[in-house]
Amino acid sequence: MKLTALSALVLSGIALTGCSRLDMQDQPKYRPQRPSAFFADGRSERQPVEGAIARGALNEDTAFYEGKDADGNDVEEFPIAVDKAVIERGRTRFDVYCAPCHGAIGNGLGMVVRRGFKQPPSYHIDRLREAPVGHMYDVITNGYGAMLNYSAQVQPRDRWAIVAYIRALQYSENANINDLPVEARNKLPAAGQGPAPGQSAAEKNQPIAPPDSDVIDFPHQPATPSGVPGASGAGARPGKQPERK
Amino acid sequence: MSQPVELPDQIYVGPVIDEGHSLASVSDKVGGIVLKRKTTLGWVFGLIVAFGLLQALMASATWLLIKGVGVWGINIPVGWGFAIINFVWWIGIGHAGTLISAILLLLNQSWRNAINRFAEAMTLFAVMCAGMFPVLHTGRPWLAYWLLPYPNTMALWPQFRSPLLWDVFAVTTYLTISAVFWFVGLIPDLATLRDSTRKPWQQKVFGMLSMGWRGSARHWQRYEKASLLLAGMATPLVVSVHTVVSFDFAVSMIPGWHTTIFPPYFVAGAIYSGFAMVLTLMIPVRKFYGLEDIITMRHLNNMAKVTLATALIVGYGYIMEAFFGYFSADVYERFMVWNRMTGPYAVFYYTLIFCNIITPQFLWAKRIRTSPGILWIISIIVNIGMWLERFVIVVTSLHRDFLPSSWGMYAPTIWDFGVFFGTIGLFLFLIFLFVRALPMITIFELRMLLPGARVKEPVAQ
Amino acid sequence: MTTTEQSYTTPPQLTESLKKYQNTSAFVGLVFLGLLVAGYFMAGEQQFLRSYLAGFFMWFGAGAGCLALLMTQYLTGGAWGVMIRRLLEAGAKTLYVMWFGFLPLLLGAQQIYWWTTPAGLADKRIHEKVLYLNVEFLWIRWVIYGVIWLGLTYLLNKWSALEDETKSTDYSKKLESLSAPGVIAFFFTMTFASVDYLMVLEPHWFSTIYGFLTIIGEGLTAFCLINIVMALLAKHEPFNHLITDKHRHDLGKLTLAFVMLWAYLNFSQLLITWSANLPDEVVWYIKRWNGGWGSVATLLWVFQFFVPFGLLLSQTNKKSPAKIAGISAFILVVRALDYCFLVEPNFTDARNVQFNAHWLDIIAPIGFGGLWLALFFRNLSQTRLLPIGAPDFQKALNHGRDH
Amino acid sequence: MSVQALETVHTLYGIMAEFETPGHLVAAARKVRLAGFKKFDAYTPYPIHELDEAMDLHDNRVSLYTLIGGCLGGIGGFSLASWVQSVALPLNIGGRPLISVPMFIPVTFECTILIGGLTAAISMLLLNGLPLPYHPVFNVDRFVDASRSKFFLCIESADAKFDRDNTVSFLESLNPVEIAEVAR
Amino acid sequence: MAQIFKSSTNSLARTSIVLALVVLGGTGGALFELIADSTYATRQGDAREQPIPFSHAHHNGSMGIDCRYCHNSVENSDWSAIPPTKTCMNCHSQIWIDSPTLEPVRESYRTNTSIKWTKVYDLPDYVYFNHSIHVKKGVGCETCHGRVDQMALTYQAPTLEMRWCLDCHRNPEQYLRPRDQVTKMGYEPSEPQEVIGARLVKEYNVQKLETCWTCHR
Repeated sequence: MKLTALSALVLSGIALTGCSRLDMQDQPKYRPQRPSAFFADGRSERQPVEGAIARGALNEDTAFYEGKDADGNDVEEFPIAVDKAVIERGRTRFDVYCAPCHGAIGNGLGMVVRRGFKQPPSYHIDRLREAPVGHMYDVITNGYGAMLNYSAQVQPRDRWAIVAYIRALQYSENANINDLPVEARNKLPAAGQGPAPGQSAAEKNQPIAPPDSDVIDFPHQPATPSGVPGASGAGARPGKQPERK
Repeated sequence: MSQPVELPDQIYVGPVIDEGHSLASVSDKVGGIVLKRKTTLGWVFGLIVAFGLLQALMASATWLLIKGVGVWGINIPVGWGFAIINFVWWIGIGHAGTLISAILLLLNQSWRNAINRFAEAMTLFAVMCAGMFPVLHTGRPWLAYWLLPYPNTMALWPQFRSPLLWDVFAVTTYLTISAVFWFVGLIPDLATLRDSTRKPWQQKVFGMLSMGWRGSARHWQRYEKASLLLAGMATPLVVSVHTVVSFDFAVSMIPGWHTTIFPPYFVAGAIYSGFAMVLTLMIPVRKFYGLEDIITMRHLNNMAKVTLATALIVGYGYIMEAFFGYFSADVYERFMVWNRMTGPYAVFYYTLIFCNIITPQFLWAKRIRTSPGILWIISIIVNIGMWLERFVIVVTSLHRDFLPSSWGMYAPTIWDFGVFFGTIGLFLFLIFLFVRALPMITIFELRMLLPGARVKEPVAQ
Repeated sequence: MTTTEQSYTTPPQLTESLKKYQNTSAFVGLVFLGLLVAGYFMAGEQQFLRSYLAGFFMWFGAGAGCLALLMTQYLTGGAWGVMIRRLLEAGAKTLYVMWFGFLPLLLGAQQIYWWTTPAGLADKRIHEKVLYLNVEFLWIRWVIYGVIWLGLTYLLNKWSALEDETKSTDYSKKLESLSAPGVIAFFFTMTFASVDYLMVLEPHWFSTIYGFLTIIGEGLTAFCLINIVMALLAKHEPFNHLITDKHRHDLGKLTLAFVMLWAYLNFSQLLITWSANLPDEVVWYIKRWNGGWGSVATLLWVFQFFVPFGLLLSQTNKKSPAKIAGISAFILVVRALDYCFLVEPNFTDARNVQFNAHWLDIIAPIGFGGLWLALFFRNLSQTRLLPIGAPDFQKALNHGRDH
Repeated sequence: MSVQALETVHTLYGIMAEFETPGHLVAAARKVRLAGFKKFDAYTPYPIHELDEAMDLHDNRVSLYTLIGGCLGGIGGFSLASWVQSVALPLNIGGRPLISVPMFIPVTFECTILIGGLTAAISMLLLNGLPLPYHPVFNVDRFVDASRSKFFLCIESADAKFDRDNTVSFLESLNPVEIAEVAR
Repeated sequence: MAQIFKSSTNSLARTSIVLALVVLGGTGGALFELIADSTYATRQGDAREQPIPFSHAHHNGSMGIDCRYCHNSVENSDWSAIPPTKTCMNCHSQIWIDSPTLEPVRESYRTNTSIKWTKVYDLPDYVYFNHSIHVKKGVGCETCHGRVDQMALTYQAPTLEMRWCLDCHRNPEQYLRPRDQVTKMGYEPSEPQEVIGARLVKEYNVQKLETCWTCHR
């Protein structure tokens, strides 16, 4: 009883001191983004000295890090090996960082654009279909027009993955049924009744939609408020129509 | 359980209570110390000295709370310094009180009646002092309630396989049961005080504290039963408490700590130091308050005998430790014994042997057992010796770790001493208050020792 | 009540009964010891010695326990001690014979004490402690123990008899002053004896509480025997009205205390060893924790602690001669099992614990029990059963009679 | 009980007799019990065991409750330890079993003693009806000595056999020092 | 002697003892429930004052911007970064450029000084928490941070008591979701959670880490 009373007292003491922060909850040490009273700019992290290069971060491989060849021209070839995993990775990155403006299928009609941001060009115009991959990499890295750079948010390897995914998107918007492997093609309903050929490049790496469905599901699209991508709510807006054909 | 007054013979040194006392006279004499006796200058002086020492505790504990346990001398490898030494020392001192009240009550030893109240109070105060050390040693005493098992926001529970948790249970149980036992024993005496005083405020206070005790035979019957039960439970309790304290050391794997004889050896050591402390306090109190007729030579003699017996058990423990250190053929065990005897703290070891083993041998002589002055000095030496024993156990075992790279030395700081002497101040302060405010001898049990208390039914009229 | 000295002499009928007990015990003892010897040829020397050790040590311990209690009661005083003093003396006197019982163990040491074999002595850890563990010193210790135990027994008996004769308190004082160093000497010798004959069965194992534990066990055995004999005596004149409930109550309380001490010390040893879990030490428990011996350990806890503890808590049980004798006999049986438990598991393999009790383990304690009781009753029938010369004799008799 | 008697009950708690020695008190108490009184009590400055027999007191409830309390405490302690270590916070300590019986014994034991001891003290107080600062017996002036040196016996008016005059004369036959009425 | 107390003292004494017990016992429990475990102590549901009234409900809820767009280090680092002003400016360089509410953002961008956001989930410094491993093992953002998509002002959704952490660490299958659903708000499991949880525990090799040093290192 004595101890209950004592602990009660202690508890109330803690409560009464205004906060329940115990000892050592706040320690005199820095954690990321913790403000500093010591440095003039109030940050605990220091910027590296101008021109300093961290060990292992010389980034000499200009093709990989800048998307340029030795002459300063955009590279035509991917500096990384592109496989399904890379495209998958690219898609997740694309959906997070690009889709808000460029739209899930790259038509330039993302959510932010609908709120007034300057509409970027669709990826499915010839100029961009023919642009070298290095160009796209460069845009992500350094920005383009109204688009600010994404170099801080997206790491080089991810940028290439995004580029690879954009290439896949472009291909999907311009594909022919004959591009499908034979087995996949056989699974489709009779030609002309199912989804139009060349509907989606994403399908290449995804199971073909069930025959009785006319909705192409984008399971990895970033969540929209309704939770069902492209089917209702914001996705049902007229602006979304083109991607359905 | 009638109490025949044992006739003095050559086995005994004297009666348990001097002749010439009556029911009324013992009541008035003991009660009078509280109610009538003027507050003497000596008492005030003693209280002030004790209070001054208590301030050392206050200051040291405050500084400790501000700065953390780093102000003490503890460090790696001696992480258990004064805190545990003093804890064990104090709790050992407490043991004599329970032992005198409980075991001697069970064994019908009537000589206990004159000293049990005082010894129990000593127990309570010593346990309070003892409990302070582990709590302060945790570093954050205000979170000490975390030691208790209760559903908390951390979803954590104490570790029931840890001897430190056993300590929590043992010490809190010990404190609670000692306090209950002590208070239950006080009830009839408080009623006596209530009825003896003429001052209304004293009547009110003692009246409330005695809870309206009126000495009803029906009450006494249950009261006696409860006392006996409490004594029956307090006896194994007191053994268990110091056993658990010994487990703090023994269940570890440190040479010098991990040894199976620790439980009985610690218990004997506790009783040893406890009886020594009772002697240390009783001898002056007996003199100052003129209680030679109630706390007789027989008491001193008996307590000295118990002290001697426990000293021998403790000595047996020392010899067993040394022998088995050799017999183990274990390099660490052997080094521990060797280090104790020849290492940097060897002087403490020999001092403790002198204090704990050599000094009490004088108690074989009845002349020494019955001369209060010498007995008092011996009891103080024993107290010092038992403190040194804990010092040697704690420090010599820790300061030489398994790896020589982790060897170190231990030196207490002024704050260690501040807390230690401060608890002595607290202890004395409480003792001073106790002897002033409450009857320090169990009056109703004293009455039972008197010839007039015996039931001689009149021949049928 | 008569208080003449005459009334405290042993009446002839009682002497007859004691003789009868002595003969029965001797008969049982001889038969079973004969069986034990037969076991030597049937089960082999090692098994014989193992069972011999368990049975012998229990009954040797009964005598040693009587000696220890005899000295203790001189030191503490109290009615209980006066009433049973002669029984304790008779028990201690069995040591005159029992001491020789160590000879077979010493002669056959190489069979059961591995450390005495050349291989054992060459063992590194044993070699480390060769100052203590060497065969010559083992023999020397046996002689030292004998001198101390038998010397104490002899003097205590002699002076006690003289005290009776002379009624002089000189002897009371002498007895007291011999007992004090005697108890100390006994504690040490018995501790080392327990190391020499029991602990080293597991040559690398050690436990500092072991001597204490052995001594308390011996005290418990002694108390149980005393309780039984007191109950037997209470059937006869003049004891039927000399021994009161109060005396039995005191003895019962002390028995209870020893039961609790036994449990306390055993538990301490178990907990400390078990929690530290050091390979050297825990071997001893591994062999006694698993398999058949694990069940025996449980039985020991139940029957040597919980059951007697529960029974002895009751005042009625402590005061009734039949009940206290029954409980004591029960504890004695469990004590025999306990000694078997101390000896036998050492000879099993820690990795594959086998229950290796042998029929000889039942024979040996009965055989030695018969022998011990025969000696005991013989000693008893030759002496006056109450120490009339003790200064507090009358007080002890009146103990518990003053209401 | 007559109407008058009932009125007495309201104003008179009982008749109290004072005795000089414990022996007289015990003898008187025995006689009072043998006379058939049920509601009476003796008041003494220390426990007198002979009174238990004389007044036929054998209330063992304190022991019983203590036994129950102790058992509950022990079971509670062990269950708490087992539950905590096996269900609430199972931690593997050096491979020892979660329910390490030997290591739970200390806590089990302490809980047994704690609850048992508290039960003993509290049940004693409750069964004695304490605290009770006010009680009619204190109305008797000489009762101050009940806690010091004198022995009292009080027959209560609530007893079926109580009759003011008869009770007084009965008590007078027991050799008291003094007899007093106890106002309620 | 005269009575010291009035007869009413009896009931007074008794009730006061009972009352004291009730009060003492009750206070302990009450303090635990009302104080130690209260939202006042834990700050659960407490929306913190921010320099800019940033609405997750708007950005994440109605705009559908993925959590990782701003908190981009969450998958790779123990630290889920509070975004730099630059991230805001990715869009707000074009939209809401005149809004006075956003002036601090623009100012921060202009002057290259940090916006001083108030930390909502302020774990004690003796706790080590790693976002990336939780994300990798399929702990949804929503599981700890609640329906951020409905929070106009961000508040602390859970208690952040240690037992709240342990609830999941002891039985993670109650909360796990497929990795690709981690950032999804209002996630509904496609199968019963027991089934999906048990499967994911196996698939992602989720350990029940309960040791002290998992979080306190």
